[in-house]
Amino acid sequence: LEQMQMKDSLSMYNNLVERCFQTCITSFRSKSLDKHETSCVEHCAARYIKMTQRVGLRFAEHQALQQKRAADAAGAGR
Amino acid sequence: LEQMQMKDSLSMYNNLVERCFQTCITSFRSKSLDKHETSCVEHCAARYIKMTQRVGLRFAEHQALQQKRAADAAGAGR
Amino acid sequence: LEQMQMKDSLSMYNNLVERCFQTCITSFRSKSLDKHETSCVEHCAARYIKMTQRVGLRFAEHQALQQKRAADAAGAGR
Amino acid sequence: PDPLFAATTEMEMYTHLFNKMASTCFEKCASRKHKEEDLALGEMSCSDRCVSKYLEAQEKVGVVLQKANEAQMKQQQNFADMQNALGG
Amino acid sequence: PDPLFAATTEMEMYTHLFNKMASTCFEKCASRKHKEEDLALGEMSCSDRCVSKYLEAQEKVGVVLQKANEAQMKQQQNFADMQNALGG
Amino acid sequence: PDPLFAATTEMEMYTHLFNKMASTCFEKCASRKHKEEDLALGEMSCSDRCVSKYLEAQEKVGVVLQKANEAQMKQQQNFADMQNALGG
Repeated sequence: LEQMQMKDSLSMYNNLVERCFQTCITSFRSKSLDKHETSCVEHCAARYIKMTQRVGLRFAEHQALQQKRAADAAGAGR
Repeated sequence: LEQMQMKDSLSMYNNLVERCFQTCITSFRSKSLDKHETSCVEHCAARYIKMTQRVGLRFAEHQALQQKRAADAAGAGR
Repeated sequence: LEQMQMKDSLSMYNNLVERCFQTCITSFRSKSLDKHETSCVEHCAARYIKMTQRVGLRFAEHQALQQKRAADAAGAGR
Repeated sequence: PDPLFAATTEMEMYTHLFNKMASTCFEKCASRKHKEEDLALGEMSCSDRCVSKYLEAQEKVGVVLQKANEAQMKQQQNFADMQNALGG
Repeated sequence: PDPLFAATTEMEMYTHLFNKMASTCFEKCASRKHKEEDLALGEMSCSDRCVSKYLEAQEKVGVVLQKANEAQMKQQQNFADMQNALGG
Repeated sequence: PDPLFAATTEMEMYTHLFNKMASTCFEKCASRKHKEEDLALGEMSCSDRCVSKYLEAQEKVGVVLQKANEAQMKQQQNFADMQNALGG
Protein backbone atom coordinates (compact mmCIF):
# COMPACT_ATOMS: atom_id res chain seq x y z
CA LEU A 1 0.00 0.00 0.00
CA GLU A 2 2.77 2.39 1.00
CA GLN A 3 4.55 1.39 -2.19
CA MET A 4 1.49 2.24 -4.26
CA GLN A 5 1.24 5.68 -2.64
CA MET A 6 4.89 6.36 -3.38
CA LYS A 7 4.39 5.37 -7.01
CA ASP A 8 1.25 7.51 -7.22
CA SER A 9 2.91 10.60 -5.89
CA LEU A 10 5.88 10.22 -8.25
CA SER A 11 3.59 9.67 -11.22
CA MET A 12 1.54 12.72 -10.15
CA TYR A 13 4.78 14.72 -10.17
CA ASN A 14 5.62 13.67 -13.73
CA ASN A 15 2.08 14.33 -14.91
CA LEU A 16 2.07 17.80 -13.39
CA VAL A 17 5.34 18.67 -15.09
CA GLU A 18 4.09 17.40 -18.45
CA ARG A 19 0.71 19.11 -18.23
CA CYS A 20 1.98 22.47 -17.06
CA PHE A 21 4.87 22.46 -19.52
CA GLN A 22 2.47 21.71 -22.39
CA THR A 23 0.12 24.50 -21.31
CA CYS A 24 2.63 27.18 -20.43
CA ILE A 25 5.66 26.82 -22.70
CA THR A 26 5.20 27.53 -26.38
CA SER A 27 8.38 29.27 -27.45
CA PHE A 28 11.82 27.68 -27.72
CA ARG A 29 13.91 30.70 -28.58
CA SER A 30 15.67 30.82 -25.22
CA LYS A 31 16.93 28.05 -22.95
CA SER A 32 15.46 29.42 -19.72
CA LEU A 33 11.88 30.06 -18.64
CA ASP A 34 10.91 33.73 -18.73
CA LYS A 35 8.94 35.39 -15.89
CA HIS A 36 5.59 34.78 -17.54
CA GLU A 37 6.31 31.09 -18.17
CA THR A 38 7.59 30.57 -14.64
CA SER A 39 4.52 32.04 -12.99
CA CYS A 40 2.26 30.11 -15.39
CA VAL A 41 3.97 26.81 -14.50
CA GLU A 42 3.85 27.51 -10.76
CA HIS A 43 0.20 28.60 -10.78
CA CYS A 44 -0.74 25.69 -13.01
CA ALA A 45 0.81 23.21 -10.56
CA ALA A 46 -0.74 24.87 -7.50
CA ARG A 47 -4.17 25.01 -9.16
CA TYR A 48 -3.97 21.41 -10.30
CA ILE A 49 -3.14 20.25 -6.77
CA LYS A 50 -6.08 22.25 -5.39
CA MET A 51 -8.48 20.87 -7.95
CA THR A 52 -7.28 17.32 -7.32
CA GLN A 53 -7.98 17.78 -3.62
CA ARG A 54 -11.48 19.08 -4.34
CA VAL A 55 -12.19 16.26 -6.80
CA GLY A 56 -10.96 13.84 -4.12
CA LEU A 57 -13.46 15.20 -1.60
CA ARG A 58 -16.37 14.90 -4.05
CA PHE A 59 -15.27 11.39 -4.99
CA ALA A 60 -15.11 10.34 -1.33
CA GLU A 61 -18.59 11.80 -0.71
CA HIS A 62 -19.91 9.85 -3.68
CA GLN A 63 -18.37 6.59 -2.50
CA ALA A 64 -19.70 7.07 1.04
CA LEU A 65 -23.19 7.67 -0.40
CA GLN A 66 -22.94 4.55 -2.53
CA GLN A 67 -21.88 2.41 0.42
CA LYS A 68 -24.75 3.80 2.50
CA ARG A 69 -27.18 2.97 -0.31
CA ALA A 70 -25.79 -0.55 -0.62
CA ALA A 71 -26.09 -1.02 3.16
CA ASP A 72 -29.68 0.34 3.15
CA ALA A 73 -30.61 -1.96 0.26
CA ALA A 74 -29.12 -4.94 2.11
CA GLY A 75 -31.07 -3.90 5.27
CA ALA A 76 -34.35 -3.53 3.35
CA GLY A 77 -33.85 -6.90 1.70
CA ARG A 78 -33.72 -8.79 5.00
CA LEU B 1 -2.46 -14.89 -17.03
CA GLU B 2 -5.82 -14.61 -15.31
CA GLN B 3 -4.42 -11.67 -13.40
CA MET B 4 -3.39 -9.94 -16.61
CA GLN B 5 -6.88 -10.40 -18.07
CA MET B 6 -8.46 -8.92 -14.96
CA LYS B 7 -6.16 -5.91 -15.16
CA ASP B 8 -6.87 -5.51 -18.86
CA SER B 9 -10.62 -5.54 -18.46
CA LEU B 10 -10.47 -2.99 -15.63
CA SER B 11 -8.19 -0.74 -17.64
CA MET B 12 -10.53 -1.10 -20.65
CA TYR B 13 -13.37 0.04 -18.37
CA ASN B 14 -11.50 3.19 -17.32
CA ASN B 15 -10.47 3.95 -20.88
CA LEU B 16 -14.02 3.60 -22.15
CA VAL B 17 -15.30 5.98 -19.49
CA GLU B 18 -12.60 8.52 -20.27
CA ARG B 19 -13.01 8.33 -24.03
CA CYS B 20 -16.79 8.50 -24.09
CA PHE B 21 -16.91 11.24 -21.47
CA GLN B 22 -14.44 13.32 -23.49
CA THR B 23 -16.43 12.81 -26.68
CA CYS B 24 -19.96 13.23 -25.34
CA ILE B 25 -19.88 15.71 -22.45
CA THR B 26 -19.07 19.31 -23.27
CA SER B 27 -21.32 21.34 -21.01
CA PHE B 28 -21.01 21.62 -17.23
CA ARG B 29 -24.06 23.71 -16.44
CA SER B 30 -25.92 20.86 -14.75
CA LYS B 31 -24.71 18.08 -12.47
CA SER B 32 -26.52 15.24 -14.27
CA LEU B 33 -26.25 13.87 -17.78
CA ASP B 34 -29.10 14.96 -20.06
CA LYS B 35 -30.85 12.51 -22.42
CA HIS B 36 -28.61 13.34 -25.34
CA GLU B 37 -25.40 12.89 -23.32
CA THR B 38 -26.63 9.62 -21.82
CA SER B 39 -27.43 8.05 -25.18
CA CYS B 40 -24.15 9.35 -26.63
CA VAL B 41 -22.15 7.75 -23.77
CA GLU B 42 -24.03 4.44 -24.04
CA HIS B 43 -23.72 4.25 -27.83
CA CYS B 44 -20.08 5.27 -27.69
CA ALA B 45 -19.31 2.43 -25.25
CA ALA B 46 -21.29 -0.16 -27.21
CA ARG B 47 -19.69 0.91 -30.49
CA TYR B 48 -16.21 0.90 -29.00
CA ILE B 49 -16.69 -2.64 -27.70
CA LYS B 50 -17.91 -3.78 -31.12
CA MET B 51 -15.00 -2.17 -32.91
CA THR B 52 -12.53 -3.68 -30.45
CA GLN B 53 -13.96 -7.12 -31.18
CA ARG B 54 -13.66 -6.58 -34.92
CA VAL B 55 -10.12 -5.28 -34.61
CA GLY B 56 -9.35 -8.34 -32.48
CA LEU B 57 -10.56 -10.67 -35.25
CA ARG B 58 -8.44 -8.92 -37.88
CA PHE B 59 -5.43 -8.95 -35.57
CA ALA B 60 -5.83 -12.69 -34.93
CA GLU B 61 -6.13 -13.37 -38.69
CA HIS B 62 -2.95 -11.39 -39.25
CA GLN B 63 -1.03 -13.28 -36.57
CA ALA B 64 -2.23 -16.65 -37.89
CA LEU B 65 -1.07 -15.67 -41.37
CA GLN B 66 2.32 -14.61 -40.05
CA GLN B 67 2.78 -17.89 -38.17
CA LYS B 68 1.82 -19.83 -41.26
CA ARG B 69 4.36 -17.86 -43.31
CA ALA B 70 7.05 -18.48 -40.70
CA ALA B 71 6.24 -22.21 -40.70
CA ASP B 72 6.28 -22.34 -44.53
CA ALA B 73 9.59 -20.53 -44.60
CA ALA B 74 11.03 -22.98 -42.05
CA GLY B 75 9.68 -25.89 -44.15
CA ALA B 76 11.19 -24.52 -47.37
CA GLY B 77 14.51 -24.03 -45.63
CA ARG B 78 14.90 -27.72 -44.71
CA LEU C 1 17.28 -3.87 -14.24
CA GLU C 2 17.64 -5.89 -17.41
CA GLN C 3 13.90 -6.56 -17.16
CA MET C 4 13.17 -2.84 -16.95
CA GLN C 5 15.28 -2.16 -20.03
CA MET C 6 13.45 -4.85 -21.98
CA LYS C 7 10.09 -3.36 -20.97
CA ASP C 8 11.28 0.11 -21.89
CA SER C 9 12.45 -0.86 -25.33
CA LEU C 10 9.20 -2.69 -26.08
CA SER C 11 7.14 0.24 -24.87
CA MET C 12 9.29 2.59 -26.98
CA TYR C 13 8.47 0.37 -29.97
CA ASN C 14 4.73 0.65 -29.39
CA ASN C 15 4.95 4.38 -28.81
CA LEU C 16 6.91 4.91 -32.01
CA VAL C 17 4.34 2.96 -34.01
CA GLU C 18 1.46 4.89 -32.49
CA ARG C 19 3.07 8.31 -32.89
CA CYS C 20 4.25 7.82 -36.46
CA PHE C 21 0.98 6.20 -37.53
CA GLN C 22 -0.98 9.13 -36.08
CA THR C 23 1.26 11.66 -37.83
CA CYS C 24 1.63 9.99 -41.20
CA ILE C 25 -1.56 8.07 -41.99
CA THR C 26 -4.70 10.07 -42.59
CA SER C 27 -6.52 8.23 -45.37
CA PHE C 28 -8.16 4.83 -45.07
CA ARG C 29 -9.20 4.27 -48.67
CA SER C 30 -6.68 1.52 -49.28
CA LYS C 31 -5.44 -1.30 -47.05
CA SER C 32 -1.73 -0.79 -47.72
CA LEU C 33 0.60 2.11 -47.06
CA ASP C 34 1.40 4.15 -50.17
CA LYS C 35 4.97 5.31 -50.94
CA HIS C 36 4.49 8.66 -49.27
CA GLU C 37 3.08 7.13 -46.07
CA THR C 38 5.84 4.52 -45.93
CA SER C 39 8.63 7.04 -46.19
CA CYS C 40 6.89 9.32 -43.68
CA VAL C 41 6.61 6.46 -41.16
CA GLU C 42 10.23 5.38 -41.66
CA HIS C 43 11.62 8.91 -41.41
CA CYS C 44 9.43 9.68 -38.42
CA ALA C 45 10.78 6.62 -36.57
CA ALA C 46 14.42 7.35 -37.49
CA ARG C 47 14.07 11.00 -36.51
CA TYR C 48 12.38 10.14 -33.22
CA ILE C 49 15.19 7.74 -32.31
CA LYS C 50 17.79 10.40 -33.13
CA MET C 51 16.02 13.03 -31.09
CA THR C 52 15.64 10.64 -28.15
CA GLN C 53 19.39 10.02 -28.21
CA ARG C 54 20.11 13.74 -28.27
CA VAL C 55 17.64 14.42 -25.45
CA GLY C 56 19.33 11.59 -23.51
CA LEU C 57 22.74 13.25 -23.86
CA ARG C 58 21.40 16.60 -22.65
CA PHE C 59 19.60 14.90 -19.75
CA ALA C 60 22.78 13.08 -18.71
CA GLU C 61 24.77 16.34 -18.86
CA HIS C 62 22.17 18.00 -16.66
CA GLN C 63 22.24 15.20 -14.09
CA ALA C 64 26.05 15.19 -13.99
CA LEU C 65 26.00 18.95 -13.38
CA GLN C 66 23.46 18.57 -10.59
CA GLN C 67 25.52 15.88 -8.88
CA LYS C 68 28.63 18.04 -9.13
CA ARG C 69 26.73 20.95 -7.58
CA ALA C 70 25.44 18.74 -4.77
CA ALA C 71 28.98 17.44 -4.11
CA ASP C 72 30.41 20.99 -4.15
CA ALA C 73 27.69 22.17 -1.75
CA ALA C 74 28.45 19.25 0.58
CA GLY C 75 32.16 20.08 0.37
CA ALA C 76 31.55 23.79 1.12
CA GLY C 77 29.33 22.90 4.07
CA ARG C 78 32.03 20.94 5.88
CA PRO D 1 -7.76 -16.14 -7.83
CA ASP D 2 -5.66 -14.46 -5.18
CA PRO D 3 -7.86 -12.17 -3.03
CA LEU D 4 -5.00 -9.81 -2.21
CA PHE D 5 -4.25 -9.39 -5.89
CA ALA D 6 -7.92 -8.70 -6.62
CA ALA D 7 -8.08 -6.05 -3.88
CA THR D 8 -4.88 -4.37 -5.08
CA THR D 9 -6.08 -4.37 -8.67
CA GLU D 10 -9.43 -2.87 -7.69
CA MET D 11 -7.70 -0.16 -5.72
CA GLU D 12 -5.38 0.54 -8.64
CA MET D 13 -8.44 0.84 -10.86
CA TYR D 14 -10.05 3.39 -8.55
CA THR D 15 -6.80 5.34 -8.30
CA HIS D 16 -6.56 5.33 -12.07
CA LEU D 17 -10.20 6.40 -12.45
CA PHE D 18 -9.65 9.17 -9.94
CA ASN D 19 -6.53 10.42 -11.71
CA LYS D 20 -8.25 10.50 -15.08
CA MET D 21 -11.27 12.25 -13.62
CA ALA D 22 -9.13 14.88 -11.91
CA SER D 23 -7.13 15.41 -15.09
CA THR D 24 -10.19 15.65 -17.35
CA CYS D 25 -12.11 17.97 -15.02
CA PHE D 26 -9.05 20.21 -14.73
CA GLU D 27 -8.82 20.39 -18.52
CA LYS D 28 -12.53 21.09 -18.89
CA CYS D 29 -12.95 23.55 -16.02
CA ALA D 30 -9.70 25.37 -15.28
CA SER D 31 -8.76 28.34 -17.42
CA ARG D 32 -5.51 27.55 -19.20
CA LYS D 33 -4.06 31.01 -18.57
CA HIS D 34 -3.18 30.28 -14.94
CA LYS D 35 -3.01 33.96 -13.99
CA GLU D 36 -3.97 33.33 -10.36
CA GLU D 37 -2.59 30.89 -7.84
CA ASP D 38 -6.11 30.02 -6.66
CA LEU D 39 -9.11 28.52 -8.38
CA ALA D 40 -12.00 30.87 -9.14
CA LEU D 41 -15.45 30.05 -7.71
CA GLY D 42 -16.76 29.23 -11.19
CA GLU D 43 -13.90 26.80 -11.78
CA MET D 44 -14.66 25.02 -8.52
CA SER D 45 -18.38 24.63 -9.11
CA CYS D 46 -17.65 23.50 -12.69
CA SER D 47 -15.37 20.79 -11.31
CA ASP D 48 -18.04 19.64 -8.83
CA ARG D 49 -20.52 19.18 -11.69
CA CYS D 50 -17.80 17.56 -13.79
CA VAL D 51 -17.14 14.92 -11.09
CA SER D 52 -20.83 14.25 -10.75
CA LYS D 53 -21.25 13.77 -14.52
CA TYR D 54 -18.08 11.69 -14.75
CA LEU D 55 -19.28 9.25 -12.12
CA GLU D 56 -22.69 9.03 -13.77
CA ALA D 57 -21.00 8.28 -17.11
CA GLN D 58 -18.90 5.62 -15.36
CA GLU D 59 -22.10 3.92 -14.15
CA LYS D 60 -23.70 3.97 -17.61
CA VAL D 61 -20.57 2.54 -19.24
CA GLY D 62 -20.44 -0.16 -16.54
CA VAL D 63 -23.95 -1.31 -17.48
CA VAL D 64 -23.10 -1.44 -21.20
CA LEU D 65 -19.88 -3.36 -20.50
CA GLN D 66 -21.71 -5.83 -18.24
CA LYS D 67 -24.32 -6.48 -20.96
CA ALA D 68 -21.61 -7.02 -23.57
CA ASN D 69 -19.82 -9.49 -21.30
CA GLU D 70 -23.04 -11.41 -20.66
CA ALA D 71 -23.85 -11.53 -24.37
CA GLN D 72 -20.38 -12.88 -25.11
CA MET D 73 -20.60 -15.54 -22.42
CA LYS D 74 -24.02 -16.65 -23.65
CA GLN D 75 -22.63 -16.94 -27.18
CA GLN D 76 -19.75 -19.08 -25.95
CA GLN D 77 -22.21 -21.23 -23.96
CA ASN D 78 -24.40 -21.72 -27.04
CA PHE D 79 -21.37 -22.71 -29.04
CA ALA D 80 -20.29 -25.23 -26.38
CA ASP D 81 -23.84 -26.66 -26.18
CA MET D 82 -23.94 -27.07 -29.95
CA GLN D 83 -20.63 -28.87 -29.94
CA ASN D 84 -21.84 -31.18 -27.17
CA ALA D 85 -25.05 -31.93 -29.09
CA LEU D 86 -23.08 -32.73 -32.25
CA GLY D 87 -20.50 -34.78 -30.38
CA GLY D 88 -23.02 -36.65 -28.11
CA PRO E 1 17.00 -13.72 -18.40
CA ASP E 2 13.90 -15.35 -17.01
CA PRO E 3 11.93 -16.98 -19.89
CA LEU E 4 8.58 -16.60 -18.10
CA PHE E 5 9.26 -12.90 -17.65
CA ALA E 6 10.16 -12.56 -21.33
CA ALA E 7 6.96 -14.30 -22.40
CA THR E 8 4.82 -12.17 -20.09
CA THR E 9 6.49 -9.00 -21.30
CA GLU E 10 5.99 -9.95 -24.93
CA MET E 11 2.33 -10.68 -24.28
CA GLU E 12 1.94 -7.38 -22.49
CA MET E 13 3.50 -5.69 -25.48
CA TYR E 14 1.02 -7.30 -27.87
CA THR E 15 -1.87 -6.41 -25.58
CA HIS E 16 -0.63 -2.86 -25.47
CA LEU E 17 -0.20 -2.72 -29.24
CA PHE E 18 -3.69 -4.13 -29.70
CA ASN E 19 -5.24 -1.60 -27.31
CA LYS E 20 -3.53 1.32 -29.04
CA MET E 21 -4.55 0.03 -32.45
CA ALA E 22 -8.18 -0.41 -31.39
CA SER E 23 -8.22 3.03 -29.83
CA THR E 24 -6.60 4.75 -32.81
CA CYS E 25 -8.76 3.01 -35.40
CA PHE E 26 -11.87 3.89 -33.39
CA GLU E 27 -10.80 7.55 -33.36
CA LYS E 28 -10.00 7.54 -37.06
CA CYS E 29 -13.01 5.54 -38.31
CA ALA E 30 -15.97 5.91 -35.95
CA SER E 31 -18.15 8.99 -36.25
CA ARG E 32 -17.95 10.92 -33.00
CA LYS E 33 -21.68 11.64 -32.91
CA HIS E 34 -22.61 8.15 -31.71
CA LYS E 35 -26.21 8.42 -32.91
CA GLU E 36 -26.58 4.67 -33.45
CA GLU E 37 -25.80 1.76 -31.18
CA ASP E 38 -24.23 -0.17 -34.07
CA LEU E 39 -21.33 0.50 -36.37
CA ALA E 40 -22.12 1.50 -39.95
CA LEU E 41 -20.73 -0.62 -42.79
CA GLY E 42 -18.38 2.20 -43.81
CA GLU E 43 -17.02 2.43 -40.28
CA MET E 44 -16.32 -1.31 -40.22
CA SER E 45 -14.49 -1.44 -43.54
CA CYS E 46 -12.52 1.67 -42.56
CA SER E 47 -11.42 -0.12 -39.38
CA ASP E 48 -10.35 -3.21 -41.37
CA ARG E 49 -8.11 -1.06 -43.56
CA CYS E 50 -6.91 0.83 -40.49
CA VAL E 51 -5.76 -2.43 -38.82
CA SER E 52 -4.02 -3.52 -41.99
CA LYS E 53 -2.16 -0.20 -42.29
CA TYR E 54 -1.35 -0.14 -38.58
CA LEU E 55 0.29 -3.56 -38.71
CA GLU E 56 2.23 -2.60 -41.84
CA ALA E 57 3.46 0.56 -40.08
CA GLN E 58 4.45 -1.58 -37.10
CA GLU E 59 6.62 -3.74 -39.38
CA LYS E 60 8.32 -0.74 -40.99
CA VAL E 61 9.05 0.82 -37.61
CA GLY E 62 10.43 -2.51 -36.39
CA VAL E 63 12.96 -2.55 -39.23
CA VAL E 64 14.07 1.03 -38.52
CA LEU E 65 14.41 0.28 -34.79
CA GLN E 66 16.41 -2.87 -35.51
CA LYS E 67 18.81 -0.95 -37.74
CA ALA E 68 19.24 1.76 -35.11
CA ASN E 69 20.00 -0.86 -32.45
CA GLU E 70 22.56 -2.55 -34.69
CA ALA E 71 24.23 0.77 -35.50
CA GLN E 72 24.46 1.58 -31.80
CA MET E 73 25.95 -1.82 -30.93
CA LYS E 74 28.50 -1.53 -33.71
CA GLN E 75 29.51 1.89 -32.42
CA GLN E 76 29.94 0.52 -28.90
CA GLN E 77 31.96 -2.38 -30.30
CA ASN E 78 34.23 -0.01 -32.21
CA PHE E 79 34.73 2.02 -29.07
CA ALA E 80 35.63 -1.10 -27.05
CA ASP E 81 38.03 -2.27 -29.80
CA MET E 82 39.71 1.11 -29.80
CA GLN E 83 40.13 1.05 -26.05
CA ASN E 84 41.62 -2.44 -26.23
CA ALA E 85 44.03 -1.37 -28.95
CA LEU E 86 45.15 1.64 -26.91
CA GLY E 87 45.37 -0.33 -23.67
CA GLY E 88 47.07 -3.44 -25.18
CA PRO F 1 10.15 0.85 3.27
CA ASP F 2 12.16 -1.47 1.06
CA PRO F 3 15.27 0.39 -0.22
CA LEU F 4 15.45 -1.69 -3.40
CA PHE F 5 11.83 -0.84 -4.17
CA ALA F 6 12.51 2.85 -3.54
CA ALA F 7 15.50 2.80 -5.90
CA THR F 8 13.56 0.97 -8.62
CA THR F 9 10.64 3.37 -8.29
CA GLU F 10 12.90 6.38 -8.49
CA MET F 11 14.56 4.99 -11.58
CA GLU F 12 11.17 4.28 -13.13
CA MET F 13 10.22 7.86 -12.40
CA TYR F 14 13.30 9.19 -14.17
CA THR F 15 12.71 6.87 -17.12
CA HIS F 16 9.14 8.07 -17.29
CA LEU F 17 10.19 11.72 -17.06
CA PHE F 18 12.76 11.17 -19.77
CA ASN F 19 10.25 9.48 -22.09
CA LYS F 20 7.72 12.28 -21.64
CA MET F 21 10.37 14.91 -22.20
CA ALA F 22 11.63 13.22 -25.37
CA SER F 23 8.09 12.83 -26.65
CA THR F 24 7.08 16.42 -25.86
CA CYS F 25 10.25 17.96 -27.30
CA PHE F 26 9.82 15.86 -30.47
CA GLU F 27 6.25 17.15 -30.82
CA LYS F 28 7.29 20.74 -30.20
CA CYS F 29 10.48 20.80 -32.28
CA ALA F 30 10.34 18.24 -35.11
CA SER F 31 8.51 19.16 -38.27
CA ARG F 32 5.61 16.75 -38.70
CA LYS F 33 6.24 16.31 -42.42
CA HIS F 34 9.19 13.95 -41.94
CA LYS F 35 10.60 14.60 -45.41
CA GLU F 36 14.19 13.89 -44.37
CA GLU F 37 15.68 10.97 -42.50
CA ASP F 38 17.83 13.31 -40.42
CA LEU F 39 17.03 16.13 -38.04
CA ALA F 40 17.68 19.66 -39.27
CA LEU F 41 20.04 21.88 -37.27
CA GLY F 42 17.14 24.07 -36.17
CA GLU F 43 15.24 21.03 -34.89
CA MET F 44 18.25 19.93 -32.85
CA SER F 45 18.90 23.28 -31.21
CA CYS F 46 15.18 23.66 -30.52
CA SER F 47 15.25 20.28 -28.73
CA ASP F 48 18.28 21.33 -26.64
CA ARG F 49 16.42 24.42 -25.45
CA CYS F 50 13.28 22.34 -24.93
CA VAL F 51 15.14 19.92 -22.60
CA SER F 52 16.61 22.82 -20.68
CA LYS F 53 13.19 24.42 -20.20
CA TYR F 54 11.57 21.10 -19.35
CA LEU F 55 14.04 20.40 -16.56
CA GLU F 56 13.63 23.94 -15.22
CA ALA F 57 9.84 23.47 -15.21
CA GLN F 58 10.32 20.18 -13.38
CA GLU F 59 12.27 21.96 -10.64
CA LYS F 60 9.63 24.68 -10.25
CA VAL F 61 6.83 22.11 -10.05
CA GLY F 62 8.85 20.14 -7.48
CA VAL F 63 9.01 23.19 -5.21
CA VAL F 64 5.25 23.81 -5.49
CA LEU F 65 4.50 20.14 -4.78
CA GLN F 66 6.82 20.15 -1.76
CA LYS F 67 5.09 23.23 -0.34
CA ALA F 68 1.66 21.66 -0.87
CA ASN F 69 2.77 18.49 0.92
CA GLU F 70 4.14 20.46 3.84
CA ALA F 71 0.95 22.53 4.10
CA GLN F 72 -1.12 19.35 4.14
CA MET F 73 1.03 17.73 6.83
CA LYS F 74 0.86 20.85 8.98
CA GLN F 75 -2.92 20.87 8.64
CA GLN F 76 -3.11 17.22 9.70
CA GLN F 77 -0.80 17.98 12.63
CA ASN F 78 -2.99 20.90 13.72
CA PHE F 79 -6.03 18.68 13.50
CA ALA F 80 -4.35 15.96 15.61
CA ASP F 81 -3.21 18.57 18.18
CA MET F 82 -6.74 19.93 18.42
CA GLN F 83 -8.15 16.48 18.97
CA ASN F 84 -5.56 15.80 21.67
CA ALA F 85 -6.39 19.12 23.37
CA LEU F 86 -10.11 18.36 23.32
CA GLY F 87 -9.63 14.76 24.40
CA GLY F 88 -6.99 15.51 27.12
